[in-house]
Amino acid sequence: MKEWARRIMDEKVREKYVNEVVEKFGDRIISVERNADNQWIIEINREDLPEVVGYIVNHPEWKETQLSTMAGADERPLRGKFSLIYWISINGASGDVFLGIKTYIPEDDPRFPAVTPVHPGAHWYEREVKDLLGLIPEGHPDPRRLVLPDDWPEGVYPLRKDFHYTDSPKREFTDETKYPYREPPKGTAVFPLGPYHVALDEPGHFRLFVKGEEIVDVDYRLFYQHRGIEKIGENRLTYDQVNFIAERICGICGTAHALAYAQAVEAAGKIEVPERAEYIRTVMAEIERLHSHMLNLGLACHDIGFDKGFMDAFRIREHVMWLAERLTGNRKTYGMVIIGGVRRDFLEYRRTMIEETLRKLREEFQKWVDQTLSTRTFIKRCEGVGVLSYRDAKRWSSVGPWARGSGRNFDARRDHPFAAYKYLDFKVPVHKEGDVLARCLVRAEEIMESIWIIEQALDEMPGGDILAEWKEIPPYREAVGFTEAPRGEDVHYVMTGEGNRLYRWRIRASTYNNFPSLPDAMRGNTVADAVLIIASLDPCYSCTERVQVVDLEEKRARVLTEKELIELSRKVSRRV
Amino acid sequence: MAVTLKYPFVKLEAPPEYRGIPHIEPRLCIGCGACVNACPADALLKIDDHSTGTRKIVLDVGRCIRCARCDEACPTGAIRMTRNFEVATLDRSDHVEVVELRLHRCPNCGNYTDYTERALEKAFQILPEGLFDKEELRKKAILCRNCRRKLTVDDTIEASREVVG
Amino acid sequence: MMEELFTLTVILYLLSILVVLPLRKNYRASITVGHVLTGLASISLLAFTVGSLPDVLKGKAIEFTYNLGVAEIPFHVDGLSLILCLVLGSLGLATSIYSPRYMEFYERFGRSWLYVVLYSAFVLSMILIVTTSNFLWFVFFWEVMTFTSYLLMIWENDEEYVRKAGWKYFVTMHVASTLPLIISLAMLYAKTGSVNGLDFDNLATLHLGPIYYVLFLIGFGSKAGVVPLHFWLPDAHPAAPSNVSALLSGAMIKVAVYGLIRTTCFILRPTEALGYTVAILGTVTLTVGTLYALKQTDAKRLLAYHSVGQMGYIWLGVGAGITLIAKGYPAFGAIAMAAGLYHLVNHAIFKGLLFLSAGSVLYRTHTRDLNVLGGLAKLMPFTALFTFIAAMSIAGEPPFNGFMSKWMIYQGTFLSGDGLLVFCGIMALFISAATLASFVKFYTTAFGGTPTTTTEKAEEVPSSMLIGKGFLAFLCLLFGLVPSSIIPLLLTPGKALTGVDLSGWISTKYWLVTIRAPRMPAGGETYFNPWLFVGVLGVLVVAMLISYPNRPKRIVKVWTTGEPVKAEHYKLRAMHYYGPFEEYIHGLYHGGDALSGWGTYVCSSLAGGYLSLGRTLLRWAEKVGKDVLSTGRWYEKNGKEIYLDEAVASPFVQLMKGLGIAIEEVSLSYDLLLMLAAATLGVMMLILLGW
Amino acid sequence: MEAERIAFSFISLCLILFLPPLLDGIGRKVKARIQLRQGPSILQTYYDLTTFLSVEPVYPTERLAFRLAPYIAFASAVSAALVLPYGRVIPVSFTGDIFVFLYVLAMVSIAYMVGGFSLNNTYTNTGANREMMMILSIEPILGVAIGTFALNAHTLRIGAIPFALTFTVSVLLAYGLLAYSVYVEGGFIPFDVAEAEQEILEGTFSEYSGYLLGIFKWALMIKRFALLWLLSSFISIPFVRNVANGALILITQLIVLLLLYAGIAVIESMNARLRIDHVIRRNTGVFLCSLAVLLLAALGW
Repeated sequence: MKEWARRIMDEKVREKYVNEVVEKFGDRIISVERNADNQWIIEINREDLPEVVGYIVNHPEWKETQLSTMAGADERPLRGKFSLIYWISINGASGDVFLGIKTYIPEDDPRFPAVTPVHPGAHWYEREVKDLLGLIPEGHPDPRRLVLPDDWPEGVYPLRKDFHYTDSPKREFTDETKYPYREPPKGTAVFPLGPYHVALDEPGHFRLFVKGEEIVDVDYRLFYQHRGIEKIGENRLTYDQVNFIAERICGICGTAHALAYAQAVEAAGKIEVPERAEYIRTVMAEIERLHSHMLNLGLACHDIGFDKGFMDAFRIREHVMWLAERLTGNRKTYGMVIIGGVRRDFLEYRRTMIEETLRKLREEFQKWVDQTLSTRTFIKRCEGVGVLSYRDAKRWSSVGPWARGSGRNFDARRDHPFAAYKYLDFKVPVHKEGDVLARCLVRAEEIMESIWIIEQALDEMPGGDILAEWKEIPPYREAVGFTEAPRGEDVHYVMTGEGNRLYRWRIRASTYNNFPSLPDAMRGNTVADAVLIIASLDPCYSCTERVQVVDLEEKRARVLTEKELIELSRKVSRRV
Repeated sequence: MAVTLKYPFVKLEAPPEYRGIPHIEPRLCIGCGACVNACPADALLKIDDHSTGTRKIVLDVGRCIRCARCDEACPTGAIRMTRNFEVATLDRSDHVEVVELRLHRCPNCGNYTDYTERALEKAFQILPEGLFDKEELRKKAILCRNCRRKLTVDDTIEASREVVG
Repeated sequence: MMEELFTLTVILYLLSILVVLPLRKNYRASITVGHVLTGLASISLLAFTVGSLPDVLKGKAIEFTYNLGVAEIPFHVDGLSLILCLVLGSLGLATSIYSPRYMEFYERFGRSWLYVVLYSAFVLSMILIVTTSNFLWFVFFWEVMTFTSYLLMIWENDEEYVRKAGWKYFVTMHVASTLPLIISLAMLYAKTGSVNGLDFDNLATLHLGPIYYVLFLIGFGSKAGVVPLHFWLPDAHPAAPSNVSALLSGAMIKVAVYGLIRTTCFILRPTEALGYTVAILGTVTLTVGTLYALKQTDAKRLLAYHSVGQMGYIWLGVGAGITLIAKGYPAFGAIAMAAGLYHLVNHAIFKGLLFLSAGSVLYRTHTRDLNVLGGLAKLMPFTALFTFIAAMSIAGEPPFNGFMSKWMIYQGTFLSGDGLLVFCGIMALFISAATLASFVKFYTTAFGGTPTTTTEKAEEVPSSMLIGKGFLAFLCLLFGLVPSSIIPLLLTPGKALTGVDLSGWISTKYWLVTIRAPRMPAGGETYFNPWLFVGVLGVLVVAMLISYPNRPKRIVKVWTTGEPVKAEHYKLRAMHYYGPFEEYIHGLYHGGDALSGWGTYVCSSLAGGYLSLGRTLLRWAEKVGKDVLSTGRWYEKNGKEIYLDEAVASPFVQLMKGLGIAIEEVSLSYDLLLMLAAATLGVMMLILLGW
Repeated sequence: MEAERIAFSFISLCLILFLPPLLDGIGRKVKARIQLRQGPSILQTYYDLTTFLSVEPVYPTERLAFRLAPYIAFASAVSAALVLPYGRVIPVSFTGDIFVFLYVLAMVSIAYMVGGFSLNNTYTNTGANREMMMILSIEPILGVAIGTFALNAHTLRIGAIPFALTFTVSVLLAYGLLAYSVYVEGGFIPFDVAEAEQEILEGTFSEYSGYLLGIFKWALMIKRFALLWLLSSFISIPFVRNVANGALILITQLIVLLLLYAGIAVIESMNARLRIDHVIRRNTGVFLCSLAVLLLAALGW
């Protein structure tokens, strides 16, 4: 293990953090339990939530600390209570710790004090809990519906255990059920962006309130494509099967999600993964980063009409796709990662293949960067556009290149070394400007780093087994798994259950933490830049919008509002 | 020079590692249903009909996610990932493959068992030599569970008689 | 023969004044009767214009004198005067048809008869200004025009901003316009020593110093709203009732141009310096005025700023003409000057039309704010059509009249072979794009899109108002499509000045206009044929329409990219049009603001002094008599002692009497101002006659 | 003579109507090649156009301004192109004056704007708004170019200027200005802000469909053609001004035109779209510099 990794993963360092929290809130802490190597769960009363979470997240010394994920669970079958757990990660090369602040909420009084006022980063989490579990965050600034479709009836909470995953409540789409968008500020016009818009690769609605071309304020509506993955994962898939749906949460960061899930289960089930498997996982993750970043850079060019850059980026990206295909048998959904290891080994000839491709990649990409950065019009469009201040990035707990472009210096690969990263050396590029150009540069530099990481991994890759046998996973153990997806940290929270099934599975894609900060980045820019800014966030809608049981067919039915089609699609969804 | 191709007019070869759509080789399939259990997407179904004594293994490529779990699970290598990726069609039924096998019938009571004849044969094939008395085993194994139990009980009674008598 | 027609006009106007006095109690009746008479007067004026065309085109002028017994008013009607008569006739006719229904909008103010009196006096004074050939009378009528226009302007005197605007106008006019004229008048009077000596042809024989150029430039420039003396105009013109605004913007400021040409070219000699000054002033004016107009969201204020801008075009044309004449290209100079006058006529027509349209909108929706207007094209189709014609004309799109004049101005500047003038031309070209921008905004915000909550109840205006506008719209097309109908008349002043024969330089068949410039290579003549153009365009449009018939079977909602958006939120507000551009040139606006800020500062400080003067005058006036009525009498009584020229005084006193009655009627809110006005008049006459 | 006139007029009409899609196709092909793509067939634009023209439009409003805009745009584009010299012939000479040409051409933009503003739709409005600002910012530069020509050739007649020009520094610079303003007016990348697809869904076009859209796009192509034909005539005629044979002149004009399109395609693919405020800033800068050109011309250099 490398020196830097040893320093971060040092027991004493970790203890320090936990102890400080315990000392600060002494008797108000009900229990402290270490549920995994780097994860502690601290149980408190719901009244103390804002204070405790706020204290840790806004701690003056722990600079890059942030709210990683938050999961609500319906634990009534177990304890007759709902539970909430806020997972906070300590970042910034200071120590590898995840703190889970857990609290229970009685069934008869499903309310809790909102954390959002002290830390906006909790904004979406708490709205989502309200939608899916009916737990009311009190004092939340924006209690509008977030996840459920507009015509979903009140009082039906899909993630409660008494809601079967095939249920589909009666819904009709009327004017009353329209989404309560904010009224435009005085003297502004509305510039709706999406859900059907050429420059948005996936549906999402951004309501720009504009003065002429200038964006004054932004309102948004997402979650057009909920696929009920969590519900399905909890109800009808086995641990192993979940891996494959996890991989399909997102079209781009498949490995990241599969890996996060696998690591979560491994942490919960205390499964040791063979070292070679860890290396292979690392290589896969980096390959994914390569093609994802190139895709994003290409799209950025496309959105400002610079098609040469767009086409070249995709041409170069094709090498990576081809590589992925040769290594795993598929361009995107690799089917590589599985609980306990990986499914395919790297044989020698593939190894040389990788090395050749990387060589080509490096020089061609370097050419691309030079060409693009020497295009004055490109720079003109990107420089000083869509600035996200460090403060905002921190406020909203933003992650990934989006946050690193604004000077936030953290990266799950370095701060919570998973897979084989602890054995490797790499830099984490950070830019302070916070504009689109900064993000592009971060991505470009990360591509170079990834190439370097893969090369190291190939050199140092040990021999041996690639899959660990595992028999039984003890029920009702909680853990989070985390990876640095191309777009930032992916966190999967699992609570194991009986009968080879999960009890609760909470997916947090990186975009989920980035989206809420988008309005801050957009304000004051012009309509022309809106699309570019969205692209520079590199949004992954489908990752973000996985929750709740609504089939795509059904969504379409809602839009068309045709009864029979709804009926038909209900049948379809039953068949699933 | 252009790197793109005039695709539909030029043939594209997928690499050897490619996971295309799966295909069941009916001659090899023994209808054990291991693939059906492994499939995360319910692309494979096992449909038994005890009245006619048939078992259908149904593969719907339309639901397949190309994870190749079936490939790993199959004991006889009957189901394999091909390198074919062009699945576009006007008729969904083109996506469905059905393998129909006969269920084993108990020579004694005449009921159908819940495993196929081929599965039985396979079981005999992979049996290591010289462990058991083949004939004896075969006599027993071809019976259905109930008959086998009955036979065992009868034999015991027979034996005890001999002991008593 | 022609004199009679002219006299008839005058009489009809005076008649309208007298007729309404007995009808003073009945609002509608009085206005209708009054305007019937003014309408007839305008018709007879037009008849006079048309009738005297043949002689004038031959270069002859119509001369006649009114002997009022107490005094003689000499008249001299040449081409220049006739152009203005045409303008006044047609505009007067349009407004006379338009006003009766429109004035219902102001019924709450009453005083209908006073309105008619002022209206007639106003128009009549302008007619007399452009026809009289005596400088004394010229100045006298000038002051009457200023005065009556002021009273009309502050018609809505219960509005604070109206009173302010009126005050600004009044003070500025007297300080910057009347004063220079009075001074020059005084100096000329001192030179000649007799009223008859002030006849134009007599003055033309004198050798007058450059000081007169300056005085006239200031005097007429401020009236014409030329930068930097324009600051009063955008406040003043919108304040008046729309039909009056039409006259103010359409006619009154043109009279200033008339004055400029008449004095500087006919009395004085056209010089290069003068020409450049006028041209550059024009360029500055058209730039500043129009770029300011670009920012406006108040319909009438926008139009007023454009009046400033378009005056710039006229001055540019005239200035180029003067320059070229002075530089020794008489023929081409005449053409350039004709271009300026052409734009004068056109601007009078389409700006009048635009103000009448703005009035119609105001009449139906009770607002002038373009931000809240919308979708009127559906509800007021004819108004929309006429407005569109006017907008395209002022934006200078072929085949409307505005294009023809602008085109000729471009010829006059670009082909002048003079770098400076070419630069002016370039600015003119640029600004005509700005004009287009501003009127695309004006039209689309008011008439485009779907009706808003403000406009949904609006309906088409009464037919009489439509006829008034239709007449002007027709003229827009006529002068655009048949340039030959007006160009010969426009060329006469230039001819009269230079006395060259223009054949071969400019030729106008019925519709074809061909222009030749000095040093032009063979086969380089520029020409334009509106009819052929319209023909080609029409044929193509019709052909396409036939091959692709265009009739909506079903109307779908506009595309909101999938999520519902309310219609009123889904439109660009008028204030946000061209945001980036205005943002970019805001430095220029900054300068302009500073300029007009300075202007208003000077104006207000003057106003302060003026006010105190007024107070003293008022006290003094009260001492001698309760109101202006007695002030008038006072003049009569003491006339002899101060050698007051009866001839001058009597019409003046008539007016005073009228005002006396007026003051009784007019609410107290501004009778101080009235008093001041009257008093100033008095003082001026005293100064002038004490000489 | 008359026969030649008619022949040339006919040819030029065909060129005006049917050449632009081909030129567009060539542009697309060149771009594709630069991006190492196969790219569409050179005739692709024809296919697109025919598809558009064969489809019944969907109307978002029955407003006349909206419905007639495409026809006006088309008609004015064609009639503007008709006053340009083809060989030694001007097909329909309702004017010889370059200003009239520009104003008639501007009517295409006006149709575009009126069409866009006649709706309650911020996309079309923004498109129209940008189009207007483009015109505002480019007009002065065009003015300087023309002014320089006028000072040099003492005429404004399109047919006569190239023949009468004496080549001085200022004239050569004026050529640059003309080319620049033609490029901007044509709305090529990076100046395609008014029809920016990814930003505002092609502005005004976002509400047009079927053959209305087809006619509009066609009109726009013809507008570009007219602009570039003006440029190519200005470039080519001075070289062949002494050639009597009209056909030869026409061919030179065509060749220059093709070269221009190819060159433009190259510039286009090397640039990202500018923002409207960038465009205004850049154009103003160019204008201020161009005043120097005017000065030179005034001094007779």
